[in-house]
Amino acid sequence: MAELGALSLPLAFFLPLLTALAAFLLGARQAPWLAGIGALATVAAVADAVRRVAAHGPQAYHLGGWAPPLGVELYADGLAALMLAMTAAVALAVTAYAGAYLHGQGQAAERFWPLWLVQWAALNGTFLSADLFNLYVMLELVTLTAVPLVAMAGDRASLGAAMRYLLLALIASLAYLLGVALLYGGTGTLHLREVGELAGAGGPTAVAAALVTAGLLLKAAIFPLHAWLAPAHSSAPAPASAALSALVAQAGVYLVLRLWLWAFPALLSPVVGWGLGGLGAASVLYGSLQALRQSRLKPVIAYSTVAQLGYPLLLLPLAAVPAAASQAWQGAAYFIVAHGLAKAGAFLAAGNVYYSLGHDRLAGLRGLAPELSASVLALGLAWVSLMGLPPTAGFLAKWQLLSGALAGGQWPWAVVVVLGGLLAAGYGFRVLATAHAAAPPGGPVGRPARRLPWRMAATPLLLALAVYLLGVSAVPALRLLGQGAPEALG
Amino acid sequence: MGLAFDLLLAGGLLGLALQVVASRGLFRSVVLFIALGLLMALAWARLAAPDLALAEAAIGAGLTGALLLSAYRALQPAEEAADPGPAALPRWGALAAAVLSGALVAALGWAALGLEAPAASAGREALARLGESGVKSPLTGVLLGFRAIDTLAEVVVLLVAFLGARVVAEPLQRAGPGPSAPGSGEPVLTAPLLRLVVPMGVIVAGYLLWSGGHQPGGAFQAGAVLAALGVLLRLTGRLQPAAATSPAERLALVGGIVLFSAIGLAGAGTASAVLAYPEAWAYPLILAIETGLAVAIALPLTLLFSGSAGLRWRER
Amino acid sequence: MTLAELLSTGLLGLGAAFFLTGTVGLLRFPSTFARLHALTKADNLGLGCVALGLALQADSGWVAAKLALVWGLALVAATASAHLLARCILRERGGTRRTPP
Amino acid sequence: MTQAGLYTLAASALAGIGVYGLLARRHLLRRILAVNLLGNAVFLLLVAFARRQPGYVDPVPHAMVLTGIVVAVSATAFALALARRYYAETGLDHLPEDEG
Repeated sequence: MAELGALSLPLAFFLPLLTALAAFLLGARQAPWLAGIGALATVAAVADAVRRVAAHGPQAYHLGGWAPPLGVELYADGLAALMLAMTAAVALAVTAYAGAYLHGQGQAAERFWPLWLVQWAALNGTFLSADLFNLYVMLELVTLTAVPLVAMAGDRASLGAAMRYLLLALIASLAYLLGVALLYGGTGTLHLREVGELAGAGGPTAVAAALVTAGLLLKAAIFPLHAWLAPAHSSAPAPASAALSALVAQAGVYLVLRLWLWAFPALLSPVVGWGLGGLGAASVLYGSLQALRQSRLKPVIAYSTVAQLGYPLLLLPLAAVPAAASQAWQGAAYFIVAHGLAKAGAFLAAGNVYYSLGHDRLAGLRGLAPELSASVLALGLAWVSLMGLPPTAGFLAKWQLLSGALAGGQWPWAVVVVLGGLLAAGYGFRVLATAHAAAPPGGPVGRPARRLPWRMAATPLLLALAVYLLGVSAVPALRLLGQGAPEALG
Repeated sequence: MGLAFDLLLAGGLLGLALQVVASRGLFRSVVLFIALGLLMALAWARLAAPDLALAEAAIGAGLTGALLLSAYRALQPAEEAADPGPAALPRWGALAAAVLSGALVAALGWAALGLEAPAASAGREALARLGESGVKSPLTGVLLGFRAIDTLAEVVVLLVAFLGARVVAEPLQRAGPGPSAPGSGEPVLTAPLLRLVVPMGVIVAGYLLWSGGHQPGGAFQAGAVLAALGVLLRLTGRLQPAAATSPAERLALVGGIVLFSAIGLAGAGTASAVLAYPEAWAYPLILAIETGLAVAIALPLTLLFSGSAGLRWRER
Repeated sequence: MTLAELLSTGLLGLGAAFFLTGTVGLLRFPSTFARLHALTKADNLGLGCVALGLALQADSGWVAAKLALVWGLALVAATASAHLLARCILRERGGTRRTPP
Repeated sequence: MTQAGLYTLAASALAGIGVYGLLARRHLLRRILAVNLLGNAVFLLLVAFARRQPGYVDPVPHAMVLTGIVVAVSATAFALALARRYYAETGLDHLPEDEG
């Protein structure tokens, strides 16, 4: 009965999976309460896992009782626990929101639930798995659940976006797998940390790392591999958009950090670090500039995702600088959490706008604020965090990144962080100013045509509030992050 | 002599691959790709991987080929197309693509050949501890014992592909291989052939399933054979596309995964961990899981080929 | 070399020759029917020779029986597919006027 | 050159051909074919790695390939379904950015 204690790790994968299977078996009519129960059970398992990591340090679970390299290990350290918790919060919101959003859309609802719940299971698997090949299977599972969600609307734009996304994601998975094949060929193991110990810094390892990283950067939509993201994320139904931006794309960034810090630390020379950081910086600037040029709300938010996915990569050039490492590490990890919550809130609020008006053209949003006060408030609150203003989690994350960059003497990253924040303010205020503008004479163009169910109004607001809570009280989360952090970063 | 054959085979693989990419006609490319799959199976048999050769011939060449051909037909314009088709790549573009892929070949070949085989590996440990897994075939031991989670997740991938295909499904009359040509009766040989092949296929699938415990075979190969039968029955009109998934089909689609998960989770109580089997029961449990998996592999593949939510039987 | 080995080698060589002939026919013959003719006849005979040649080398009767089964199944498959192909071509030529059996 | 080495090189070349097909051809079916070529290259590499040492076949890469084959056929089947629907809605057999 060894290791029964950490049972919540496998349960974080199995519970949403079994809920998905039950939802498929029973059909849509039974699914709402079923999904709700499954979601709560999963949250309970995640809460237990987080509690264990916080109290006892990193938790490992050997599936089948087979220790690596023979078997697959689930491993929760502070970073993984933080990701699981953020995912649980976003997933709970998405589940609650989708129940109302899809109400009355028989077939769409029937198809949404199994896909979404499997996606949650696969995301938890991605954050927990310490096995490179198992990660490949989990990533494919995430991709094959994400693409149908993008295609759900079934129109020209969404089908094209889904097709492009699928082809690129499949190529990305194969590039990753090719790298993994090389790593196994060289080390005889697929276990993440054993690869880190055995792979060394030779040429073949560098080729493998390049392939793996290229695949993951494509999945994370990092510049210049970003073009697929905005059309895909803005075509999906709102709850799916929230999950795609807050969770699916961020899983790619998470894996880039996980692999470079745990599996290829020997390869992380200043040149490589600056290269990856440079790509992140380019994403921040390019995504922000594109967001400024959009004429619809959901594409603005989607391009802001491209921008925000770039920040965590700034950790890589700073990780090897002792004076900067610890702060940059906290900043990058906290950034993923802050962005996930804020972005999910923003997309769900945008979903409310779309639900009420039937469109999301910026020009048509004048005078919207009084009509959809809760949603516009949620959008505004979430945006404060995306800009990086206090007292939000986004501010804290950027502050840590900024201080790390300055302490490490690498001021260009500091410039990028500040500039990215200013640009976010630019594209954010463009939206909010329109919504708060006086309605044009002859009645508000943006008069809501459809009443919003209370659950849809409340969920984005709750997500936005969570970002403030994490901004005001950061100590528990940062202490959690310290569990099992690499020595150089702790 | 042996190496000369391998050289010929490898050359054939690359020649076919080049033709698949460069050939003008799309139909030609598809057919050559199927041929490539068969050569690949031969190469894997040469490399002491008969299980994989079996799976590749059945799934990689056979089922993928059937899916490709039916999609090829669906993508043929009914009459003269208004669509000009994709633009040809400009010469500098083709050159850049060639340089990039050439660089990949060089880097990959150099890295892969430069790797020393490690003295200790997961595979050696798997062989050494095979006895603990409850089966005698190393591959089955890895797939259902040591790395069972991969196998479980992979069957979920197949289910998810089916669910995703439902989201983008076409109307029933266009779905799958499409309607047969008007005014054609059934060929005289079809009925006797099916009477011979279907029972034989079921027997072969059962044999593969059972033999997986100690020699090449197992749930994947058995599932592939059953799926091939499904494709055959769909093409000959015995199985007709249906607009809804029946409760029995739903149960068959998820049953294998539920059984696998249930036995896996029960392992936390009855054995040492999740996805561990109690020692005395390992072999029968693995056989039960494999039976469920064979169905969970065959049915979604058949449905994906059929392009429909469900299937119903029609007597001829 | 025993008689069985000699016979086996001869049969394998003969089978390979049949395959070669069939393939040359496939590549060189002008019409689909002719190609079909070359392929099915020559290859089935070729496979038969190869199967028989290998059966002579087999360790047990089981293996020989399995080889015979392989040949039988390949024959059935070749018959059915050749018929379907020929039928398809006939129909294409004759339009939908009359469907051959 | 050993047998495994030969197939290792063949796998590398096959991967290059697949990537060239992805970059140079734009028809959706051709792109899906190219993805499958790339997949086959990865599988061949793994099978060759499994056979590098004399008298020993590594079952772990074999398990990876078997899993990979099923994942590949799933992804291909879904991709083809999506391509068919895209064609039915738009009449295009390629993505709009590859327009002639």
